[in-house]
Amino acid sequence: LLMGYYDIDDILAEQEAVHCTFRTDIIKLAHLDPSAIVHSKDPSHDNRIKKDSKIDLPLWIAMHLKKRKFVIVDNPKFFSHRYRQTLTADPTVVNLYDWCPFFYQVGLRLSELTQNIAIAELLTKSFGERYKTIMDLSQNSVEEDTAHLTRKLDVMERKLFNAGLTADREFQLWLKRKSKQIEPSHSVTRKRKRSTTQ
Amino acid sequence: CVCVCGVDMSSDEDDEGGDVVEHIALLNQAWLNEKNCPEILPYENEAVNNLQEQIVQQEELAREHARDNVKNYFLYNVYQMELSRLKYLLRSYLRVRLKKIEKFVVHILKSERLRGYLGQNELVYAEEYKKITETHLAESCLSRLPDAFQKTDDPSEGMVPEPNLNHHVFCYVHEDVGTIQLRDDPPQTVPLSKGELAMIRYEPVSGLLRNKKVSLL
Amino acid sequence: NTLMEVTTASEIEFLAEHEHIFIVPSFEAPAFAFISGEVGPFRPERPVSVPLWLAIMLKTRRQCHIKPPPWLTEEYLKSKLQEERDSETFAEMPDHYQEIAALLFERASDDINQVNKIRTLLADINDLRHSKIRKGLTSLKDVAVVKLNNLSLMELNAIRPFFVESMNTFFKLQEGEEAAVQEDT
Amino acid sequence: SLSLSSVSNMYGELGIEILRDLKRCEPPLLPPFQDDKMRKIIQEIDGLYNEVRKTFETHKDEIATPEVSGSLVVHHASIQRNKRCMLAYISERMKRLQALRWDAGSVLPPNIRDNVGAHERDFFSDYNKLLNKYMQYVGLDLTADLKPPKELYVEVRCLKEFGEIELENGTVVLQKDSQHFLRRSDVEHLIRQGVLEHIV
Repeated sequence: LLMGYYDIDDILAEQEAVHCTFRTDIIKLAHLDPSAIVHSKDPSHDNRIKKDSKIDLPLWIAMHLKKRKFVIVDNPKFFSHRYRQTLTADPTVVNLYDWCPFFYQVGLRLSELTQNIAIAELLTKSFGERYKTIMDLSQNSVEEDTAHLTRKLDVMERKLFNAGLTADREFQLWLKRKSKQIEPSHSVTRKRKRSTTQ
Repeated sequence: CVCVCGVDMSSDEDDEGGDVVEHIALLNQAWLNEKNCPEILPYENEAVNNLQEQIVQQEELAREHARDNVKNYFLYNVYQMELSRLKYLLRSYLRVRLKKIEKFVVHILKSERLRGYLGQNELVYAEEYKKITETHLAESCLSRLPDAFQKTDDPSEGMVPEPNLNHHVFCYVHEDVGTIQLRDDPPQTVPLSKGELAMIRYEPVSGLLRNKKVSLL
Repeated sequence: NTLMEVTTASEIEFLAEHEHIFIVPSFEAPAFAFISGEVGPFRPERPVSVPLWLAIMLKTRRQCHIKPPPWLTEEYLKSKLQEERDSETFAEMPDHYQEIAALLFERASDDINQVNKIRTLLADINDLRHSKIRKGLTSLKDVAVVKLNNLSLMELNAIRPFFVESMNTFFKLQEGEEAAVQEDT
Repeated sequence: SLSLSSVSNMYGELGIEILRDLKRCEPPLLPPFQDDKMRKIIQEIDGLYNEVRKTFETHKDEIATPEVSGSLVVHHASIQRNKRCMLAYISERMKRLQALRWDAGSVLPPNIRDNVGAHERDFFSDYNKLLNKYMQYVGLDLTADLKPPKELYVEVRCLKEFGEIELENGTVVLQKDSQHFLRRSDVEHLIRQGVLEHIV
């Protein structure tokens, strides 16, 4: 799965922590383990992390270690059986952002990494229901503050919502024959706004 | 029929403008295609050049009208209006392409085929743009890294931005094209006939677009 | 990934303004030699076909009346409304019908018979078509191609970003499912 | 050289910090360039790189073992991660600088000028030159006419004292709150700069 090398959200998504169990000792990784400061007094001085250590690691490190089978990756709790059941039962009610702001991106990486088809299917199923709600929200909130509507959406869903909302607002503006106005540039309006509030 | 250009093609076959009328229709279509296509499309060199020449001539003509007398100032405005519309079309077309060139500059420049899609000015722009962005990346970061980590074009790391050919597009079918292959494994096909409008993944229709059998809306 | 430049409603209106429409001028003038073709000559009370942008320009200066296109009538739109009701698919509408109607309502409403009835009819047609669009949008999962025959450029544009991004996401998630069973474990 | 126990427990965290900082500020605005943190990230990379080299030297015969190769993998990935964060940071800022050129013209707005790094100023100037050269070649100001033209003349209200402007048919004095009916192509850039307001 190709991801955007320069995509900030993709980078942030890979910062999400997953639970790893080391299948081997690895030298010079004690810094990853908050409880390992004790080990650093180890006479061997190689700051090793011990086999069977259980540590939360960001996805970008876990991916590299898992590919070489140096760790076992446990699914985060939002992909546990119980959470999956909750989401399947009522997909539109769940606050995915609270579960994980990058729910889909993390899910995609994890399902590939751990060859877990159940997670991949869950993502399709969840999105298959939720996007309809997002569509309704994005077409019914002209001139409204939308923050409370997007509360339950993960980052990817929020982007989708905003895309729909922007297009709908633009169309409504056109219907009202207001879209022909030449507008000041964004940098100018932002500056003005700020100086009036200061 | 979904007609986007709306230029009356039936009239005026007699004067030298006949050519440019077709070119305007072509540019309207090319503009929409370019706006909605994830990758860069071949540059409509002849149409752009022709239209630009006509604009220069027409501007001269319009100025003459303005000089003539006051009554003709209205005529001057009418001609100016058409001119500003055509200039908008040109500007917007060139603008969309420039943005796309900037976004995929490395990807475009390393492919002979894609380089060939650029106009002469665009190619010069792309080369120069690549140079200034690489200089900037080098000066603000890369040149201060260990030698082995100074590369910016490692395809295995996904460092070269490429167009997403899996992007979905709205595709209008100009002539029957039979059944097209959406994927090989498992095989999946869809028939597309004249006059249909389909939202579809870009990659399977990219060839049809270049052959002008379909256009993007 | 949504960095593609979006097409705006004003841009689609711009395309619609190329369309030709009949006007009845109140002035006399030789033909205009436009780059995009000759228009005119103009004689008082003699209908002549001009691009919509010119028609609006002349109308604003009170130099012509605009003849509404044959489809902008109560009779035609009533039959279209019925057609729209009777079918699951979209009825075929004239190119750029929304944009042309919007421009004429705004700038030449005195040239349109029964303008309020016509407005209402068009609004009803639009509502009906819009609800069909929304219905169509609720079953994107597992679909590779969505046919939207007879949908207008303006109509599709209003739903484009949402629609396209959703389809892109479904495709990505489907790829994800395949990637999750690819390797031998 | 870098002492492992002195760093926070994870590499690549500064990279995330600068990206979050950038994300908090909506485009096309720019937060101050994080010179200091960039320098620290580069130091972190140097430290990691030294560590990799040391591992190669002191564990020459055990490179293939999980104990050592696992370590090399993580250190190498950490360098790449830091590099990716920095490049994403610079690229996003580059994108915003370009957008500013199209949006606000060839002079950086004062509220942004101070937030731009030295190299970024050079880049903005290079980009400005390049775009001007291209527009000269094609004979069109591409930053004009961002919306389709609707009419040749527009009604505008002046939002601030601006003074005289020279137009084809003479000079116009732009005083605060004065209203004018002017050629669209003459005033579009003034509307975009916030000097005039387009009245519809």
